[in-house]
Amino acid sequence: MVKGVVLSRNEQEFLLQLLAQGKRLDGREIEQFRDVEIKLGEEYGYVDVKLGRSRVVVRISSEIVKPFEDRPFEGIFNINIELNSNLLLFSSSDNDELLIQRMIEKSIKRSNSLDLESLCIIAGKFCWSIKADLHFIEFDGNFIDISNLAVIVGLLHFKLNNVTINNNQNASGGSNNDQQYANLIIHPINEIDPISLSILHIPISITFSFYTSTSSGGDTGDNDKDNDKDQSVICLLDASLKEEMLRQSFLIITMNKNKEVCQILKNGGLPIDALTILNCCNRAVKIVDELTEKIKSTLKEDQLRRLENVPLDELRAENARQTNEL
Amino acid sequence: MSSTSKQNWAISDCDAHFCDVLVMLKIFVPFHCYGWSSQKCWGAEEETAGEAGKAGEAGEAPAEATMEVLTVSKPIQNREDFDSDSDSDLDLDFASPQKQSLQNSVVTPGELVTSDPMLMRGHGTYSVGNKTYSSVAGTISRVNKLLSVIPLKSRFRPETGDHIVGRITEVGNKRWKVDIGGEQNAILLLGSVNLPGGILRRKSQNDELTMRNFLKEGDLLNCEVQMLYNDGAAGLHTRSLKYGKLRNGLLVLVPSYLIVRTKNHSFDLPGNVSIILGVNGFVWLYKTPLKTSLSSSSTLKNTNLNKFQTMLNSDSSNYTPGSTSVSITRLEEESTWEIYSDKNDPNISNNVRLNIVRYKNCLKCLSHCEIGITKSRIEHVYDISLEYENSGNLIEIEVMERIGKDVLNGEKMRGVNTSKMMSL
Amino acid sequence: MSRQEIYSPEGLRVDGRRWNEIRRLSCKINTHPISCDGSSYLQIGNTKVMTMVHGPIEPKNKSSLLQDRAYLTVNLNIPSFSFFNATTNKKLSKNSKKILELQVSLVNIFQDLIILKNYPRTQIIINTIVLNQDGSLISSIINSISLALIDSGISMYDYISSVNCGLFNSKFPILDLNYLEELDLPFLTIAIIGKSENVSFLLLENNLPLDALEKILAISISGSHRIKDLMDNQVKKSSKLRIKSINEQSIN
Amino acid sequence: MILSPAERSYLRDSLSLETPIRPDSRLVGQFRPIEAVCNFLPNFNGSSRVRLSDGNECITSVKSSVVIISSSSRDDSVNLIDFLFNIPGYRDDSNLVSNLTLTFNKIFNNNFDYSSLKLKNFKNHFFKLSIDILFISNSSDINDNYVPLTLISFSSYLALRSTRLPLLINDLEKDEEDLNIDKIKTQKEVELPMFSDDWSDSTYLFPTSPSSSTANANQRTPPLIFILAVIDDNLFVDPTIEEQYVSDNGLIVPWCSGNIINPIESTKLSRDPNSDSTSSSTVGLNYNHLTKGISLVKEVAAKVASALDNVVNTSDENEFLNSIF
Repeated sequence: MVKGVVLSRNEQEFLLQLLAQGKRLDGREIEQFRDVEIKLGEEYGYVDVKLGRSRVVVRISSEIVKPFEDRPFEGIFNINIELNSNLLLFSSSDNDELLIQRMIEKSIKRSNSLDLESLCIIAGKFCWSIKADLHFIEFDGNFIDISNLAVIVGLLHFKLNNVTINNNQNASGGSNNDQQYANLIIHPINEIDPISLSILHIPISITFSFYTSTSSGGDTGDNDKDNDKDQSVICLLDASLKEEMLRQSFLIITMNKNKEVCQILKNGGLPIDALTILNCCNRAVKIVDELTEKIKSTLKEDQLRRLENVPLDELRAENARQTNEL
Repeated sequence: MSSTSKQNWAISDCDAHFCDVLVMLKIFVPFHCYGWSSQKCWGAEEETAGEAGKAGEAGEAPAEATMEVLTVSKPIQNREDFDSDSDSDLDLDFASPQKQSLQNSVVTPGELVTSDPMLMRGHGTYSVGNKTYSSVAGTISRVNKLLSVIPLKSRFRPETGDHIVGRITEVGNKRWKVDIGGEQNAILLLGSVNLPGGILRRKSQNDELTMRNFLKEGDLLNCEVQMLYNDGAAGLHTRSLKYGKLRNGLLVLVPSYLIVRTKNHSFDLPGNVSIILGVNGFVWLYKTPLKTSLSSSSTLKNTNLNKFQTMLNSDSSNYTPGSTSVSITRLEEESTWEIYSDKNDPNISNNVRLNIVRYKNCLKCLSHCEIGITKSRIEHVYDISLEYENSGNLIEIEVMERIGKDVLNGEKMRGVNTSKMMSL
Repeated sequence: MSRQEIYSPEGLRVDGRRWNEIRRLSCKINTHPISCDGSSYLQIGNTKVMTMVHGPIEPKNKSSLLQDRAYLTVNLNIPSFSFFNATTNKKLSKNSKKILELQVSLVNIFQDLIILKNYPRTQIIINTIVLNQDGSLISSIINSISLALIDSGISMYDYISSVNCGLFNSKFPILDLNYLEELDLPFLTIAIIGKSENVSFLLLENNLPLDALEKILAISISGSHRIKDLMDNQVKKSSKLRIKSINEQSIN
Repeated sequence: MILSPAERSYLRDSLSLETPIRPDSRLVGQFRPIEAVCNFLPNFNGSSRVRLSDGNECITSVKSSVVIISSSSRDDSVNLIDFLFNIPGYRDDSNLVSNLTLTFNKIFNNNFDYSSLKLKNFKNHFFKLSIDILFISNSSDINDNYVPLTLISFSSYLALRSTRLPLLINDLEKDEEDLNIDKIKTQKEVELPMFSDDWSDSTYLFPTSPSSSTANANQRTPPLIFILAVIDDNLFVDPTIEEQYVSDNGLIVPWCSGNIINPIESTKLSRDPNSDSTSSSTVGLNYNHLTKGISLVKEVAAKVASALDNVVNTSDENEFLNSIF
């Protein structure tokens, strides 16, 4: 998994022994999620998420393009991942990037969280193409969860320019008009309020890491047979970088508040009892609830903050009225 | 213009795929499953799975279009067939524990071999606690307390003393890497070969620099496994006059498990052809060399010597190996150069060449029929093959299978004791 | 296809199966004895997959040489003619993300199944070719590789068997989906080690209610066990035939 | 694959004898036996799987679709047969794949009777055949320059031979004159070809005459491509990989319906970087080689074709229900 950082054998064994005793290096409980800190930027769609020391910045952008020929009624959603060059050390080249990308694609695109059809402007001709750029600023484990979280918050936060379709060919109303968009008027944010994306549900990914507590540690080999007997599987939430390096397999569950599982991936590695997997799913429910609440409150705060700056009184359409009438 | 004039559209009706859903096979495996926590148990019905349409196939002979230019046959579902019906008696045999001798029972990966902690666990097994499981599909073999499972098929695993044929793949630092058809390339140290200028002289730095003059990439050689390294790689040596570079013939590859490990692996066959049956399945067929009267010494008959000298002049004119060793005479030096020559004997007669290819086809025939290869069998097949004037006929599958049967039947008739024919 | 047709009120599926029936599974090992060290062909319904295993062999390049174990490579080949609706010009690129992801998963699955430390400094190459697709693609690939590895005589801890299972109307689990069912139903693919309940691989890509997960897992584990039995039978049978023919040679 | 110098010279010597001795002692015009089935892919109009005894294998599928080609442009610009090669281990833009695609497209499109692909009663509607070829090499080491042309050619021949096209069920007496309307779009709406759902009504693209046990010279066949290895004065059909390595040159001779067809090409078969190659690379083809090669192909081609036809004729209708192995 990780190239640049190498753990010494002693360090590895120490960590595993700690885990076997139910303790972790940073003092967390086995099933404790690190604190999530979500910062929303001034611009719509700019999100900065911190999870412990891991930090990801997501920026959502949009443009108008021609939809794919085989899907004329749908918009486009793309994810672009930038691994900061000094963080490349922490990822084993393409595989991680690929994993994150596919993960986000599955949990947001395939689960219909982002309603692509709502991005369609004129069927077969114009649609919005939404692009999410991910930047990893600092990395201390749990790539997947944090990036997934950041993207979905970004999408919730992001707003699209209002577009009107002008059937009159001569129109030259909007400021962004050029030849290609001849009959579309894209309204700048300050003219007409932008519209939020239609997000149907909020998928949250939770990654579980698995370890076996056989004394020797390192060797993954000989323990397939007797999971149920001699050895117990330790199941860890929100692994840090060092813990991630040592894990023997992992399970990524994406769920939303409605107790709908959007995606599960267990990608080989140490085999895990099916019951354990079910337990993990049930445990994830609680965390998903918490995180969803957190996201919602953060967004609400942001909205309120933005409203503060708007001179609401002046925007009122109705005439001022004296309140205490005679 | 062409862009508008050429249009594709998919007309589903014209496609041929309408048949796929409807003809889906309707033989299914009935089973039932009772909830999560209760013990899973399957319906008692025996499954009918795996019926290839065999009733037709097995009975009728494959449609053959025999002609001398090209034979086309249908793939025959032979031996390892898909299905169960005809073999059900066989299954019963193996299912009854009384008949289940250790030698004949087949274990598959994950199957419990023994829970006796006293037995030592060899290849093809792994253990969890006291229990030993098989890690391959194969037969159990027990030698004293060593229990191992021998896979039915695997790549060549070298053992010390194996006489093998290999091909140089890499010239490295004081060593050659040799492809022997095994899991890893074998290693031939510069110190384990005879160099020109006396068998036991020290290897000079000059030798190191000119290793390619002795053996280079692609060269075939005939050698013996001297030792096995920890990681399973083989160390080779050619420190005998019977080993060395191969000439005057061609290589045949057969599966290594068909070669029976015997005392001797190089033979002279009828028809002035010799064979080296490498244990690794690399077989070298070549013209039987002229016998010299002093077979073991490095001196050669004068008549031969002249020939070699002329042969070697082109190769080694600008190189004097072991130039420091004064005591060795010129004669001995030159004679051992012969080991590393690339030149074939110029006088290989057509007859010998024809015999060599005939033997090659005989070997291919044995390997096709998966019959263990021994000297006597090769000769036997050769005899049978003589009824085909053109040995090119031997490449036909039908012919090969017929000959294979003949060989086995012939042995039965003659009662040849070939008890350990197979290495399996 | 309307949703109703997938599972009729009488409990029959498009192709006449009941909910818990897998399609006809036929498999064969040692299909390419000359070309490679281990090979298999597996067919479940109309999904046909063949696998060839090369190795363990000397690594082709130095970067795939590991000192303590074998280097595992999986190449997945899904030619255009294998697609269910083989439209003529559609070709799944060899480097499409889906295939790359699957290849990574397959390597991960088999890395822990094969006893790689028995083969230091070598490489094992698995080539899988999908000849026809009709659902259960990933599970067929896993099953086929499992068989080919056994055929090649490479040590592994146990069988791995895989099956997929879908959910109809958020209530009824349906085992071993074909292509049409896969289009319409949420389903998961699972791979089980041997006869245990240990899950090596689990993949779910559609929305599925959490409550249903337990049921589906239970059924798919049972299904995997069934498939393991079928494969094991086949391996045993062909091994016995082989031994029989060897014995015939040496008895006399 | 590398040969040692001794092996190489032994092989060359054997092959350049007056009566050459091939390494498997085949005759000059003898092919290695193959195993073949056709029509085993249910979703396709035609398919074949051919396996050589050395383990190489080739699977070919033919899929038809309908295209409209205006009569004026079809002669030069449009290929009605499209080859797509899939060779595991090779990229699609690699030399081998693009060379093969080029060769096959050229030979097939130049020599194919397009009238057989035309939809009856439609002026501008044609079947377009997409031919997918999957070649499975027997070696994990795919850097060989071995050109398995013979095998691929057999496979594509068989696939085309077994190709069936659905029966057209439009009754089209009515509007022959409308076909000349320039606007193709409207035309498309006017008359859409309709096909019978019943696969048993389909017809073979290359109908076989019932008395085809011996090669009927006038019978229409798909092209076959032969590759000949040239060693000294000798030419060999179906060269093995070793023979290709020691060859001076190679000759590609296509054949169709009883005749040698264009283009006959020379090709280099031995690309062994380790050969010192002062001798072998400078040898060209001479007139004798050409005449010898052509007469050799003439001699064997009809027999090969009828051997392959036999597979089609004896193929089981329900073959695909069985396993392909």
